[in-house]
Amino acid sequence: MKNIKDRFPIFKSHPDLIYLDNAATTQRVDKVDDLLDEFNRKDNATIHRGVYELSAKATARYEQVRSKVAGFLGSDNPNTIAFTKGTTESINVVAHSFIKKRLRAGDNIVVTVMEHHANFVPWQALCKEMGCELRVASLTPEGSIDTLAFERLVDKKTKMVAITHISNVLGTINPIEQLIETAHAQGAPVLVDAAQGAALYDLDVTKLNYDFLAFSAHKLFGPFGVGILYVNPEYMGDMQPYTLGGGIIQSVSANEVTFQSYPFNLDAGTPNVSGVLGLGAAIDFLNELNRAECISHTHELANRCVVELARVKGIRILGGTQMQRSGIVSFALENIHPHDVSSYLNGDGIAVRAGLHCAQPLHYFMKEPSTIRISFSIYNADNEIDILIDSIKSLKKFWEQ
Amino acid sequence: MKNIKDRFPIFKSHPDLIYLDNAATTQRVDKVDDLLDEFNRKDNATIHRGVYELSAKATARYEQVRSKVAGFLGSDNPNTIAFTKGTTESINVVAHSFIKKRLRAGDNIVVTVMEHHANFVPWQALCKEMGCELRVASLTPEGSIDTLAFERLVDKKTKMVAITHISNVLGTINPIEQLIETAHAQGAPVLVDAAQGAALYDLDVTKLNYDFLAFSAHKLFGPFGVGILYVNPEYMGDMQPYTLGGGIIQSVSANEVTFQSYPFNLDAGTPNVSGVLGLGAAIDFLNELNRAECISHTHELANRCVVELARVKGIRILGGTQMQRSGIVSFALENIHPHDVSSYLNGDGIAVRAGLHCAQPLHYFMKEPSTIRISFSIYNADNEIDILIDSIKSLKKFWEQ
Amino acid sequence: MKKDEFKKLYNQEVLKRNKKPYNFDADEEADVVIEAYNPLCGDKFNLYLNKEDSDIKSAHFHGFGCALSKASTSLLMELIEGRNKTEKVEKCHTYLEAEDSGSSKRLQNEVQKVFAEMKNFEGRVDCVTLSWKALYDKMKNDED
Amino acid sequence: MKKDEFKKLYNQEVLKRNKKPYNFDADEEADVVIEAYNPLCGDKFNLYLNKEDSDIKSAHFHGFGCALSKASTSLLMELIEGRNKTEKVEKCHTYLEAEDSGSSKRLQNEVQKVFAEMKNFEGRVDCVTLSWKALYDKMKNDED
Ligand SMILES: Cc1ncc(COP(=O)(O)O)c(C=O)c1O
Ligand SMILES: Cc1ncc(COP(=O)(O)O)c(C=O)c1O
Repeated sequence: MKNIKDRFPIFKSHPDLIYLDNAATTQRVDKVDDLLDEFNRKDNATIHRGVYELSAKATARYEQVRSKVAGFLGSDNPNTIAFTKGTTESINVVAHSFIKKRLRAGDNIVVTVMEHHANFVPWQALCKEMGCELRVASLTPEGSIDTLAFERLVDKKTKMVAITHISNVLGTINPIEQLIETAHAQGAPVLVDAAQGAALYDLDVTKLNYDFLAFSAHKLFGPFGVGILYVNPEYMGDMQPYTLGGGIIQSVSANEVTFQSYPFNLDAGTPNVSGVLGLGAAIDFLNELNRAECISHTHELANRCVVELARVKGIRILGGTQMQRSGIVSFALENIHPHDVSSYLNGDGIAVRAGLHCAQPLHYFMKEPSTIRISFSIYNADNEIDILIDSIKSLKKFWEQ
Repeated sequence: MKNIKDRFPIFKSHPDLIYLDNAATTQRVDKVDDLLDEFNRKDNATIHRGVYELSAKATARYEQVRSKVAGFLGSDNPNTIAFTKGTTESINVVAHSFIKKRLRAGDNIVVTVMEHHANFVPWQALCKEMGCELRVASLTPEGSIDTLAFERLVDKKTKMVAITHISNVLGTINPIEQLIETAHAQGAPVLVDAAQGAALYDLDVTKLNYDFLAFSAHKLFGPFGVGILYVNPEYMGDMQPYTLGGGIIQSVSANEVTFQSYPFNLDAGTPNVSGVLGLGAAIDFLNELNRAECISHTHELANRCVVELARVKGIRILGGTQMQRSGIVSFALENIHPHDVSSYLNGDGIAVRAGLHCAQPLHYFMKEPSTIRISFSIYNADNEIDILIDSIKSLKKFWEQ
Repeated sequence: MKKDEFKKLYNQEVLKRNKKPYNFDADEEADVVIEAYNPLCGDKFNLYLNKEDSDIKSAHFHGFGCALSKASTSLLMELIEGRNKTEKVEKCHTYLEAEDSGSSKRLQNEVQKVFAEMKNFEGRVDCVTLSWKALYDKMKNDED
Repeated sequence: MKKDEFKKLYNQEVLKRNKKPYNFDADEEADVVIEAYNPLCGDKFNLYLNKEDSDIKSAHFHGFGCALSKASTSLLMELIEGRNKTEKVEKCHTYLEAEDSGSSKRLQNEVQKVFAEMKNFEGRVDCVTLSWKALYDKMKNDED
């Protein structure tokens, strides 16, 4: 992984930056920066029905990204892919434009207590509105989904199972294949929140068999403001529009409106053309990588980090050592608040996140009012852990003086 | 306006490009390109609760843009401004998160027949859902709003008036001050779709007194994927969230959720940080301009274009000469379909739009199945009209051969 | 697309068919009426087919569209008149495939080749395939 | 913020008050309980005020928060105990204004100056102003 860091321009202007906030957003790879800048300066145009060259080219490239994303997920049907603003919007679309009209009072939706608010609040609000039950699957003390308890939650009244692939706080990698099977056995469609996993893990739909999948470009070395929704062809016909406006209309008169079909009924308004092309470049970069190597690199960093942190007195690490852990480690430090920790680490050039990480239910469950989160990516290195640990130790000394 | 063109990098790589599709999207100004590229390469971070420097700086800059946009609209309260994906999303937010819960069966919403689908379909769908009436204000044959007819449409049951500032097809500049007064006299709040006007026209809220206003960054020399919603402080407390997820939550447990207040309840998910900063740079550019000069430049171009087109046999121009016209001119050519026209113009390096321009109701009203739209911006020049007219004439010759 | 390319393509077949489209009238008595509509540009044709057993006895069309969509619909009418259903589906399929794959190898007919090349019209493929797709979709649906 | 700046600021007043906050206990019998809560970081304090006429007889607080929010809340408690309402509002206002305007001129008190400087903590202003804002908002609302 040695030369990877050179591909990320941010480290040229900040050579001492130790960026450990990759679960919030990753840094952008040169390929994406180059494409965005070139598009902005040389190719800028909006898409659809521009019959001049700039617009026709932009349209073709935009649609190529749809195919590219489909291919990235192992689908040969580009029309399974809709472009959204991000994971959050993708999940809202499924809640609002797919499942809502199938819900009857007494039905239920199953999520887990480790969900990010993006995969929790939309379902909670929907259940409240429709008189349904939100069932929240619990975790083992280790921080893994309690699969037996999960099985008991899913029943014939379950109209949707929405689970995260990787917890953005614990780093737990969930056995989604197995959870999907459980859900399907009861006839429930499954949405996978792949925000944390899409960059490095294989999410091939032909292997995993999910029905909906969501992720964001900005967490896979791509730009802000673009996300993906994958919809199983079986359900494509049921997808209604979300936001209404131009670009999704089939026909509209004073009294009537008809819409285009999925995925084109989700493209209301001028799309984020540059963002989508930037996502395309990010996926090209991912396809260049040896992803297995990247995964073991980040896992090794996280595992070593856990070991080193555990040696520091007064540190509580969230989740155990038995669970499958991605490149994420969250912890709390006795007597020193996470924000004080992160401010201090910042003084050593270390960027981490402190707080609730948009996962309040999990923090209540873990009885931690707030945590510090370290999240590794492909450009992080072993010596950064040393600097991190030293900084924490020196903070403790300063605090206890 | 002579040196303005140099500020737009696209014309360096396409020196012969005659870009007359500015109503769809404007080209990006150097300042915006520079900022985006610099942010991507040097400053990239997400916002909120990142207590490290990169994130704190991004957060501060992001919030500064809120103030800047408020100032741009003449408001001294930055919290009147929410960031959205674009005009379309802004309007949907008002329909879904503000007005919906105030509607009772029998109420009505007033729009005009010249609205873009973005300011038509959301209201139509809402009226249908809530058992309300969508009242569509008609136009004079000239293409202006029939203000007397408009006055008769608005009554005590009118819960919202949604009007465009400038028609994206006709170029009509509506007397919004007067229309707003009419609406307010009946107690109806007014949303102004400022997509076409925000770049050059003065939309000071203290003068115009609108309640909601929406526009998109990409139509004012800024980036894709970012829009603005302005909400009158009187209504801010009534704004509910739209998309649900992280960043807008006050508190959430298994059973309960409370949200932050407007505008922070609209920032669900990771915001388009670079896009918002890009919008800030675009507004800086607009503030540098002599906007009165820009307006007269584009008006002169449009007026001359109308005169020259009118001389070509078989051309029908939409809208008359009496109406207030911005830099937009739409027309149809006897016997030659708009798409054939625009393909031919493309051969001469001229980029125009052909079709329905997301304004089907207007096209039905005007009995034109499809039109060609020319839209001028600050970087267009007089000689481009000559080339355009020549190209149309030569097409006619070719067609009639 | 450069202007001479434009002229070349329009010259050969398009303008001719645009001016004198084949069977361009509304056959209100037709057995089957298929709407081919593009909401983005407003092009809309009705295809009127009269059947005899599974053969197409007559194929007419009427409506509004650009030269490309009109000419290509005209060509479609010429081609399917007298054909039976399977042949029709096959024709459309071959043609749409050629559009998609960028290959016009499987297209024998010279005229069809011209149309297959139309995909080089930047952003105009939709115009060219409008009626072919509508017919193909209808036929496929009826089969299922 | 560099590490020595961090140390300097924390050293002077913050760490002291963080370790020994003023009146840090839950006064369940209080006349008024005000919640100061930041949903993004999870910091939450309850402010317990006991009144006598319009004066604050006692001011206690309890809860969870970072050193900055805890120390700044502690300072707030010291400052408002014994004050009357108008004085309190004025104090908060002056302080919040200083935060906003970047000027600490109007702040007389040395201790307050330190806190006003805290806005230089990148991204930590919210921590420092948490309880002050909550109190100010409550007082303003009661006035209206
Ligand atoms: C008048 C008008 N309203 C709304 C819109 C929609 O804006 P956007 O596509 O940026 O959401 C447009 C432009 O497309 C417009 O011209
Ligand atoms: C697990 C998970 N789900 C959803 C999201 C939301 O993604 P976004 O903010 O890009 O919409 C995130 C990241 O913020 C996440 O980590």
